[in-house]
Amino acid sequence: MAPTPEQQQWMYRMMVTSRKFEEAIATIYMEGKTPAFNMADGPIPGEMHLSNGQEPVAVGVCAHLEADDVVTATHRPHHQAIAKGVNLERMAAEIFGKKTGLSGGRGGHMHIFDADVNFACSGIIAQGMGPAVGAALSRKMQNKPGVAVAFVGEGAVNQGGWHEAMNLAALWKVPFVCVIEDNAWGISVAKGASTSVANNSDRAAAYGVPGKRIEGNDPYAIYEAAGEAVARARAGDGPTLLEVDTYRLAGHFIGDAEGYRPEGEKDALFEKDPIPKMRDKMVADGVATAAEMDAIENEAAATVDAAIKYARDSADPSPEDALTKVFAA
Amino acid sequence: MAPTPEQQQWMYRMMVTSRKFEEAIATIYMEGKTPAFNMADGPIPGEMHLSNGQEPVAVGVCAHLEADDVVTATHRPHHQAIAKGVNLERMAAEIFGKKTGLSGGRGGHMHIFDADVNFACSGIIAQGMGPAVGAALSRKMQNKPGVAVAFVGEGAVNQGGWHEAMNLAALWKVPFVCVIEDNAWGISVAKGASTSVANNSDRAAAYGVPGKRIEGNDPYAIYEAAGEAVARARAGDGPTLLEVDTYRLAGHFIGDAEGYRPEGEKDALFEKDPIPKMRDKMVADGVATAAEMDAIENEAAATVDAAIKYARDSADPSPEDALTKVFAA
Amino acid sequence: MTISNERKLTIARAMAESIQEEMQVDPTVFVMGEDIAALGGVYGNTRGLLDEFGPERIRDTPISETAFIGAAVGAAQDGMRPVVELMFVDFFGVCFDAIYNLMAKNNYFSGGNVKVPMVLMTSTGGGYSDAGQHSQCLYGTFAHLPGMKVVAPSNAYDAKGLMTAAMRDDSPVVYMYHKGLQGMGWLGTEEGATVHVPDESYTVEIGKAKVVREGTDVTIVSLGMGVHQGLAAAATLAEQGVNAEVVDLVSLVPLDRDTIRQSVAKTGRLIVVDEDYMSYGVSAEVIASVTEHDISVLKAAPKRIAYPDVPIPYARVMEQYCLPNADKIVAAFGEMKVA
Amino acid sequence: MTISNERKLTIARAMAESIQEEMQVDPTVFVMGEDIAALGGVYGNTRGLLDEFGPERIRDTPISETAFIGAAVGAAQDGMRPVVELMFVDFFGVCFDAIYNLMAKNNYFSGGNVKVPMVLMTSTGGGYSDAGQHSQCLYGTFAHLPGMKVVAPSNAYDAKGLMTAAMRDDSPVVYMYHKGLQGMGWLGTEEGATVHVPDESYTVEIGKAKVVREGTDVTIVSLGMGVHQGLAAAATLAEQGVNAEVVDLVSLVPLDRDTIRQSVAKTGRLIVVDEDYMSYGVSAEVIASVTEHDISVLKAAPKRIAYPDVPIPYARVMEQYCLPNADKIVAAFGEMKVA
Ligand SMILES: Cc1ncc(C[n+]2csc(CCOP(=O)(O)OP(=O)(O)O)c2C)c(N)n1
Ligand SMILES: Cc1ncc(C[n+]2csc(CCOP(=O)(O)OP(=O)(O)O)c2C)c(N)n1
Ligand SMILES: [Mg+2]
Ligand SMILES: [Mg+2]
Repeated sequence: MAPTPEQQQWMYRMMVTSRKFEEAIATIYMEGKTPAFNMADGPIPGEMHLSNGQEPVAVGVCAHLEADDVVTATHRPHHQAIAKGVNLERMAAEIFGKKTGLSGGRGGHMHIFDADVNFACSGIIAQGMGPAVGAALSRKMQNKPGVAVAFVGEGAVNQGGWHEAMNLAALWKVPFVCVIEDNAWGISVAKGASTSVANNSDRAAAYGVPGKRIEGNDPYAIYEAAGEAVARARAGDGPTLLEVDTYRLAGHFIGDAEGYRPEGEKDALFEKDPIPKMRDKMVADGVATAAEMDAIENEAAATVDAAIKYARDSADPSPEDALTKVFAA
Repeated sequence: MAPTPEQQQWMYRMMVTSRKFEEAIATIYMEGKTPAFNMADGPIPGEMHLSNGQEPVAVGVCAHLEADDVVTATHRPHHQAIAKGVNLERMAAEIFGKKTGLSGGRGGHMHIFDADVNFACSGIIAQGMGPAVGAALSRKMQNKPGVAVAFVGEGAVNQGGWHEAMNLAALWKVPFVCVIEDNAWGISVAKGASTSVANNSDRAAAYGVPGKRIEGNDPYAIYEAAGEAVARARAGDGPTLLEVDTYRLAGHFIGDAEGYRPEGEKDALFEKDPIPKMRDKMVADGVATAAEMDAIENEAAATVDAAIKYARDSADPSPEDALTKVFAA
Repeated sequence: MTISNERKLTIARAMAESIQEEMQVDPTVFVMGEDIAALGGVYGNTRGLLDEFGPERIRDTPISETAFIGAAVGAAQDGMRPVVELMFVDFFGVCFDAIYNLMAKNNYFSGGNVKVPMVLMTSTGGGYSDAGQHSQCLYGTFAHLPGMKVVAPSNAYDAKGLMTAAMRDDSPVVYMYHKGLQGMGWLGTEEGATVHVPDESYTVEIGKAKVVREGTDVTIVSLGMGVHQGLAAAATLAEQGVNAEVVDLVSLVPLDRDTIRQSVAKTGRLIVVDEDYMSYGVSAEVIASVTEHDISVLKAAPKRIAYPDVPIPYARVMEQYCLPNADKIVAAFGEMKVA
Repeated sequence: MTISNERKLTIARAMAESIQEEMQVDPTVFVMGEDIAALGGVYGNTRGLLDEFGPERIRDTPISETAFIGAAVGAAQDGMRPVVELMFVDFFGVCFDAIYNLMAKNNYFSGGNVKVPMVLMTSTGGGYSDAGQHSQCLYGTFAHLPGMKVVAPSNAYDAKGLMTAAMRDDSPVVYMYHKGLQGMGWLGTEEGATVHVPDESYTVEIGKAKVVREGTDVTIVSLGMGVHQGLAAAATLAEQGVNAEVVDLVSLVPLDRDTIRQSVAKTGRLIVVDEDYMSYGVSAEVIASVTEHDISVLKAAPKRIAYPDVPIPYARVMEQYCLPNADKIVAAFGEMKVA
């Protein structure tokens, strides 16, 4: 099952939006942090985990999802959020810690919540799993449509909560898909130094569910595998485990010196950058002309600019707002 | 690899000792609890989890272990403790909450610790796993002999800590064996209602280690499989996962009405009681005469009687002892 | 006033009845946990529900607390109102992230756009030799961390009303019930916990303490089991001509500091009784809440009777030595010097 | 007395040096945790150790805190002395059982026959907009539960000596270091934390508070980052003619109540500063420890400045509003009425 031309254009648009958004964030993140880099300074303080390089996973999966479907994301959530349709202006404002942010500045970059598109995050490794399985259970119990997808990193698969949630999802046959973004690193620890099997998709056998590994950080292959998994979930046939071979082009967070990477690894990754690859393929396949692709890129850039401007122009929260929204109103 | 006659006699002796010990405990447990059953009353208060029926697992595994090897046990530890060589008098005294108990009455039946034979317990499901893997790591790092065995129930396999520890053990290739006692129930929840695969041994694939299921609660088959696993560990070839089909003849704890059991299940279990079966086989195989088997039984009974007498005759701790041994002396 | 034909229930029955009534009217309520279906809960609080509501809504789980509490969070965020059981509070260590980092914080992290209406019920307390991993209270541990309401009933009336209030609350509520008050046949029970419970559904306000005995000479503040010990001590003190006021906190979060302060302003003396560990817990918070507010009302230094800072021992003599009891409260009053 | 050619170290360097020196003399010491090898620890406290000791003894782990902390318990019981890192204290919820039910209790459960000599080091604190799952202190959470010693250095001298003492202790020690004191290049740091550290190995006693500034008018009690805020406040108060005494708790378990009580007996006034959540935490325990002992010494109701009971917000203006600081301490003193 291949994506239609419209879907390919959407996928490309989302990948470019995500990339440009993160490029903007990365630039602004350094404002106020020079000459002395202090994470606490500047318009965007705190840790910043970029997903550039991993965009194919988000778009390949989310191409199959509606607003009504549920996604739980990780500490590295921008690409997933954008592909899921999270409000970009309000997400940007949240990252800037503004009053107009999705959470009024309470959550920040690791806690992006957009109830309109059923998107949530957690900064604790693997802790999107349980909530996604629970949302899937909720749909099943209420006989409502919708699937839930939990994105996790390959490092998260060694966390106990991951295992528990996989078993629960399989046992209860809920409409759930677990998507592992295998970017080969958990901060500085290589997959081989953390994981006792080569492919986490093999771990699907421990739950009696289908498991598949997708190589090559390829949006088309991801699209296809995710399509099957989502369809299976929608049909009531239970969960699927997908592991996607991908990579992060940046450090674990901005400021990471990446001394743990083998020599040359990063250059090789940039050679394989999935965005120009997809552009070239779409043009070659006649899915869009170069001019159309340029237009998509320009529109994405404009969208990002508008979101950043919205965020910049928005007001700070009042300090005392910190004390509100602890409990439900 | 079959057990030698001496090993068979030892195995039978340990099974009988464990059974008779628990029969004594079960009887004494009810003292002071009639007519109104109150768990807090009598010479043995608190929860009491019996292992009768599961003795083959303990002896089949521990037949391969020395005092120097490490065992972590569960909330249902008596058979494992006895087979591992825990001091029976001091264990009985601990269960009676006496000053002479292994821990001076601080631990009780769910916290049996005997440093002389490297035996430890935890009442938290699956929490023997990490410490056993750590002990195995310690031996590997220090280049000292010894394997570590963690016993868990089949219900424990769905706990996150189990998964994490299996991965760790496999990754670091430590001398470790995980033995799952599959007694089909986790309190009132049947295995099929908790576990998304039929055989937990299949979960070994998730860690790239050998996994084997042993059917029939058969001490000989357990002996053989455990022998291979322990030898593998001693040879430095890493961990093994074993799941043993067994059953508990009693309730989850004394006082459990067992309303969840299907009609007739228990009677069928008693028909299959492994102790008379082993006796018959040993006699039939000419490993021991009926008289020799009687002698083993009588000796086991005497050992148990002595242990219970020791416990009964021992003094209570001083109340203020509660405040000591919080930190190392 | 005791009317002899009034229906008395145990806390276990009162909890089950509350859940039953709410499930009858609210299809989004369901129960999840270990051994809560066929077994009816180890402490009886879901007994009978499986028959009426079936295994989908009365849902036994694997021993996977992180996953099923996390799943409750996800279900709550998706429109359900799960009641989820952590069998013993002592097990919180295997799943506390799902509790304190997700359940408790997602309302805040989302700026209030995502609500997490769920109840986490869990058994507390010792006194029956279940040793150090099955006898703790951990009230202070839960109450210390923001974003979850925390309640602990001392009797069946409050138990039913608090459970109903908790299920209707749009915020997550931790509901801590003491094993020694449940009225289980196989476990000793404090008789005072089994009281009249109305048939119909009602709520008890979360965040409001109750003066369960009025007095003028000393304020005894406690919760759960300690309330009964406080009342017993008050009865003994009354024989000595001392008129003790007993405050049942009912709720730890929100903590009703006003009621405590008013009582101490009246009596001038404060004794806090807590079965949780002494240091960094409930007893200190109650004392600090009074003393930071006004020390001029105090006629004596406040006292606390709490579990010493040791793991809970198994042997009866040691455990009983450590537990709070009425005698210790009476003795503490005796030691209170006039300032 | 500052000698200009004395060597000053950051806390990060001091911790690493302590571990290095101990590993050189004790082959049973090893380090385990996430990103502690090639990366040298996110907060620098194991930097350089991999090169000297190799990947067996400086051991990166999977993201499996329950397993590797549990493994540390097993290794400690087997004769090793593991130093294990929980990268952020906020992650305790995924692994607290291994910490508080195994590490902390096995000495007791075994009647002292099994020792668990290990150090759990973990980073605490916020102030740099890392939001609600990466900025907590949770001092009270750890200190509330029995069986583990809990220390928190405020400067590099204590950091080295406490780490050495912790590694040599036969009991488990939780070592809580504040990110804002570590001296990391990429994170702001409190200058006062970087002090002279002797080359040679030495210990700082666990369980002993330090009077870091003597005074007569008010006692400011704190730990970690708050000590520096207390000192800054004391400097401001001195300009106003107020002479504040500052007590650095250094250790939460054991808690040195004598030093606190003696100080308050002298000054008559108490302000507790704590970056952990306000309720049911350190601030209440310090106040209760004083007031239950003797209220007659108090000239005013004690005050606490602690993190309000809300999850930690991301936005700078909100987070800074919530954090303790010197101005709040000075203001609190101003509000202290004479009793
Ligand atoms: C329970 C827990 N442990 C540790 C961390 C710290 N941490 C944040 S990201 C990360 C690495 C995650 O690796 P992976 O799952 O592969 O995701 P990636 O960062 O590669 O996207 C770690 C260890 C955490 N947030 N939560
Ligand atoms: C983390 C945790 N959750 C729940 C419990 C309560 N509990 C005690 S035994 C038990 C069932 C264990 O089943 P299994 O692992 O199969 O062991 P068995 O009792 O059958 O020997 C449960 C749920 C516990 N002790 N620890
Ligand atoms: Mg990764
Ligand atoms: Mg079982």
